[in-house]
Amino acid sequence: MKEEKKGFSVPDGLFIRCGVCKTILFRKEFEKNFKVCPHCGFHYRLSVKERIDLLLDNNSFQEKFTELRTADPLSFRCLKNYSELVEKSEQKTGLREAVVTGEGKLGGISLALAFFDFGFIGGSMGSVVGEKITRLFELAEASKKPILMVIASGGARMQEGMFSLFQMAKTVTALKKYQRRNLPYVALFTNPTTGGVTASFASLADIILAEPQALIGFAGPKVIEQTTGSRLPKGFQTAEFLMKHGFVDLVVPRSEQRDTLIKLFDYLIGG
Amino acid sequence: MKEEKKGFSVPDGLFIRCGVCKTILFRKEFEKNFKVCPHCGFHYRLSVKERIDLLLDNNSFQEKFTELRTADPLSFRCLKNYSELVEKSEQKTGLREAVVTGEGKLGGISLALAFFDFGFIGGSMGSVVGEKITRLFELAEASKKPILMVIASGGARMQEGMFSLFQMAKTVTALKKYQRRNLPYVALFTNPTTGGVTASFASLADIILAEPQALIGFAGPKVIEQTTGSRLPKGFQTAEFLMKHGFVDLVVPRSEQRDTLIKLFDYLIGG
Amino acid sequence: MRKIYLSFESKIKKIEEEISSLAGKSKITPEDEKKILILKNNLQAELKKVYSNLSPFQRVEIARHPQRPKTIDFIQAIFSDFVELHGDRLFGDDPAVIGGLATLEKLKVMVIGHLKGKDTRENIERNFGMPHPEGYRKAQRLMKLAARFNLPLITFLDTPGAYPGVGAEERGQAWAIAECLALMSDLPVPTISIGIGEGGSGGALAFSLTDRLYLLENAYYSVITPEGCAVILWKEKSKAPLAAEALKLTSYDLLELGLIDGIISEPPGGAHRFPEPVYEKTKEVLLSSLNELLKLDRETLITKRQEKWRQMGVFTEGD
Amino acid sequence: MRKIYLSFESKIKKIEEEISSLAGKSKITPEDEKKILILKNNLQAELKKVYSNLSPFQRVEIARHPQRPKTIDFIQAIFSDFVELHGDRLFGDDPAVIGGLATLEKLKVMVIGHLKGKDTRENIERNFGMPHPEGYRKAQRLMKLAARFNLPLITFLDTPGAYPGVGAEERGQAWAIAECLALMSDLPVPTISIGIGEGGSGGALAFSLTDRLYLLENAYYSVITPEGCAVILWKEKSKAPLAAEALKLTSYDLLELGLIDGIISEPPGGAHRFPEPVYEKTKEVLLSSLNELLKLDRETLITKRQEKWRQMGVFTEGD
Ligand SMILES: [Zn+2]
Ligand SMILES: [Zn+2]
Repeated sequence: MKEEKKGFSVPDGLFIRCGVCKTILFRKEFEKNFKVCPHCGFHYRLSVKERIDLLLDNNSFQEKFTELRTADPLSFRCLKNYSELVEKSEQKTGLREAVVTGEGKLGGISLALAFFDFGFIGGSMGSVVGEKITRLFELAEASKKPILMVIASGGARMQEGMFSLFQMAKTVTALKKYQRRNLPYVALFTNPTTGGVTASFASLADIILAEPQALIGFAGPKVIEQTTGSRLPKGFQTAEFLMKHGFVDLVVPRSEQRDTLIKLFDYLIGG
Repeated sequence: MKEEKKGFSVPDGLFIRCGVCKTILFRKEFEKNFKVCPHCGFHYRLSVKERIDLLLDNNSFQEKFTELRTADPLSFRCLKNYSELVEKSEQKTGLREAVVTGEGKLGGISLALAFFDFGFIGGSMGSVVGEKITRLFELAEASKKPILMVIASGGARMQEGMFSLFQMAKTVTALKKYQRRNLPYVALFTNPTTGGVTASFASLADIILAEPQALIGFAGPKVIEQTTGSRLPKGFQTAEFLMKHGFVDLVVPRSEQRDTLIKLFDYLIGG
Repeated sequence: MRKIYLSFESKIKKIEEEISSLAGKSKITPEDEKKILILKNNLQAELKKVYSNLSPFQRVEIARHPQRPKTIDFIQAIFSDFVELHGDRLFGDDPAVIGGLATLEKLKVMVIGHLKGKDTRENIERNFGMPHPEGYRKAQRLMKLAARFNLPLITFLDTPGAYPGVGAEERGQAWAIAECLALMSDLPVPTISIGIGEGGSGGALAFSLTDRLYLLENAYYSVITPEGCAVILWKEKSKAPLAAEALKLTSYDLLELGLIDGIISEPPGGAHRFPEPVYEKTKEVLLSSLNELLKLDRETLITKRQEKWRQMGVFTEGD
Repeated sequence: MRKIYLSFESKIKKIEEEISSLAGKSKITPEDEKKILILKNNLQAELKKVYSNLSPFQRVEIARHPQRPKTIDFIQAIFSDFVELHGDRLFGDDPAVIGGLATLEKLKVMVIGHLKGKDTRENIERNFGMPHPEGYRKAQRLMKLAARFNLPLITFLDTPGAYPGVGAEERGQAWAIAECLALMSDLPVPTISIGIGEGGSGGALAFSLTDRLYLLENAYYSVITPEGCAVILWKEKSKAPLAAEALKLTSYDLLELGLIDGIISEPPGGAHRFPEPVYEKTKEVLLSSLNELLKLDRETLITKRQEKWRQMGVFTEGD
């Protein structure tokens, strides 16, 4: 998102300027507000750590499957080698892969959890992401835990070729086994949620919430514009658009996400 | 259909004139051709007897549930009383209700069968039609027979009020029990198939065939024109239109219906 | 909001206007107070008189009253913690159908209903409560969620009918309704419908293949609109009152015919004038029905529902 | 139909044209016959030479060859009594996906595949084999029928990808694909996919979560088109051959990586030049696979499929 980049164009000062509405904001206030512009409501990107702070009960999160490491099964070569890219992403995000999985509590309810970080190679799904999501479904199935996933992904990870594409099949297979137990799975789509992750386990959640204005879709808007040769309608592929078209249950601003999720899980496990 | 009425405007001569393409036809040839205009392909209405002759193995049909008789549960009064209307329809069609149900064979395959006659109060579904369809589902479920229904109906029968509407719920309930056994049910939609019959057991068939140009829909075209205040697109609600929109598997002319049905049932019971 | 009066409420209108003109005076004399008291008594008597002698078509008019409480009002009055869920995951989110998770006392349930608007603007947005196929498919999705998560299903009926339009036909209105029926016929949770206003044919039926079906006293439920029936049978829309009579579409007729399970009574003056007691009674009915239904095991529940609908219809047997 | 030659087939083109010019003469001398024989030998040698040294991108070009046999050709050549079934019962009948009942020797099966056109007109009608959501939903309906009536499922993959368009997004392309995957993961019948041409990412994957996945020798299967990959990584579409190399998208690469179950070989010259032997081999593969799979009971079948897909992926474990 162009706007977002602009929003972070004064990265170290006391103030920042919202890239969307151009309002000058106190950095502290902005961060206390979970990076939502208090003026225009634009939801800026959060790190996994910020997500956990926003949503979960204090200190309840325990990461799992940290032992999984990315390999380079195709020995993928382009301008930059895949292994270098992974290394750089690790340094940038402080994470080891594009998804952090684990267990934690939300309003006292024990959940299996996945948080994507778009900063790690576009939140893309390669073998490790697929394996982590699969293990999470298996863990949740075995321990009868509801699942919450916070999605942010550009799709399958090119650099692992067909291994990445097949993670879609693998994760859905695990999901289907999980869902047979009638255990609830809620997904929160954040900006952006597109490609192979959307076209597999993410969109099969029982309830789909989305952040305001988040980009959601299968194909990215650029690809669509190039293919169809026409400009996209206004608001196309936003969370609000997706809700209107029947694919999102609710668009929930950050300030209400925790409460809404607690309510939802309460319904889905208490029936 | 206006055209059809025109087609029968020379009812007793050696020749008739096709109301659609205006061609003069030998009556005998027209009837040998199962009332399909050899020139324009328009499918004129068939009686139940003609349908049976067209589709089933010779002399294989045995009617069932003939003991059911229409009551007049609302003592429905308008210009013409309901019971008089039923009597007149009986005389006109030689049938006792708008649907004839029974058992028979098609290419040697034993089937449970229902044939609607639009000439009997517009093929409408009142208590007797609902009961017959329900019993047919039950008979087919008990004897593990596939089902074929040839539909022609304007919908629920007004003169039995909510009893008629609730036949939709009743027949679907029976159908659902039948379908749980994974027994096949094929429907052939003929002109017209609309209203409550379409919105219940008819459209839940595993495979839906339709006759060329047959009118198929929920609401009738007049109602839609009146409600929306705009003219309907060309070809709207024809079998071909429905197929294009995903609701009909195949449009099959009369000359191919028997063969297609034999093939279909062969697949659905032989797998 | 200005009160809207029906054709047969002219005397009621007069009394109510007299009361408000007196009560609205800057200085109310004891004389005025006395008058108001008398007028209020008159009003009560008149409401009782009119509302205990309603013709079927008058009930239809009440069922259609623009100020009659809507599904959303029932949801807000009866339930807590409503979480609306949107969309059919196929094509759209039909504003003519509302659905979501709700709590009835301590019971967690799924609620689905037709939703009319409260004014013209809202009605246009909500298509006057006439669903498109995506409304029925949203309902199906919520029904499946209810089944998966063991939530009883409560539906509110209030629609002139499924929308008869080009898009609705193109997207399979008949199929959408039929699939609702198929799903409800063996949904493994208790299911209850409440007809609160208009019960327009297949469009209402799609939500009412349930264990229990109740109608508010002045709700109607009919295979066809009285107007549509009048045009077909008498060739005149103005014969709608005759048609309403013939169709036996009032709650009393339907109860007598064994087609519904009970009537939720309205105070004289109707639910649009006095909604609170109606909400209360509806809530009682829901709670007591759910109480009964929750005692049944899943299989018995479904079998009983299927038997209930199996026996619908009147005919004679034997030559 | 005039033969279309690929960029690396110029020498082949020359020989073939010489042959046909000689063979087309009104009077063919013994001298001509001798020449033709020699040319035919040269052609064989040249085909073998070119087709045994194909680069990954050249295989992509073959997979996209306009005259390569399409799903419909495989259906007509391999099966009998095909009955096409149309529609998703929701929105439309996508011409980019074909499906129906078919007979393989004596086995009754359900067949589904992407369908490209044979010429520009057909390709426009069939959207170049790029499905909209309704194509995937039609497939889902047919898969459910296959499950209900115990018909093994055979899918043919041949798509540049799911269509990236406004309508496709509005109607939930991602959801349609995901639901195909969910359905196939535990479909209670044997399932086999054959990649016959292009295997374009998620659009192809939607039909290939099966018990057995084979690729024709010159089919490809890739997470992204080489062109798309080139633009992202090298900022130049012309680097597609490099991307094709890096992506490991050929049948040989995929077999070596353990991602597919086998290769159906094509004669030198490719399936577009010699389709018959390819049909034959495909039929053999289908029959022998089905034979194996039909021996398994339903539960084992599903478990094995789930295990197969469970182990996809390469990573290291432990710090
Ligand atoms: Zn702002
Ligand atoms: Zn003609």
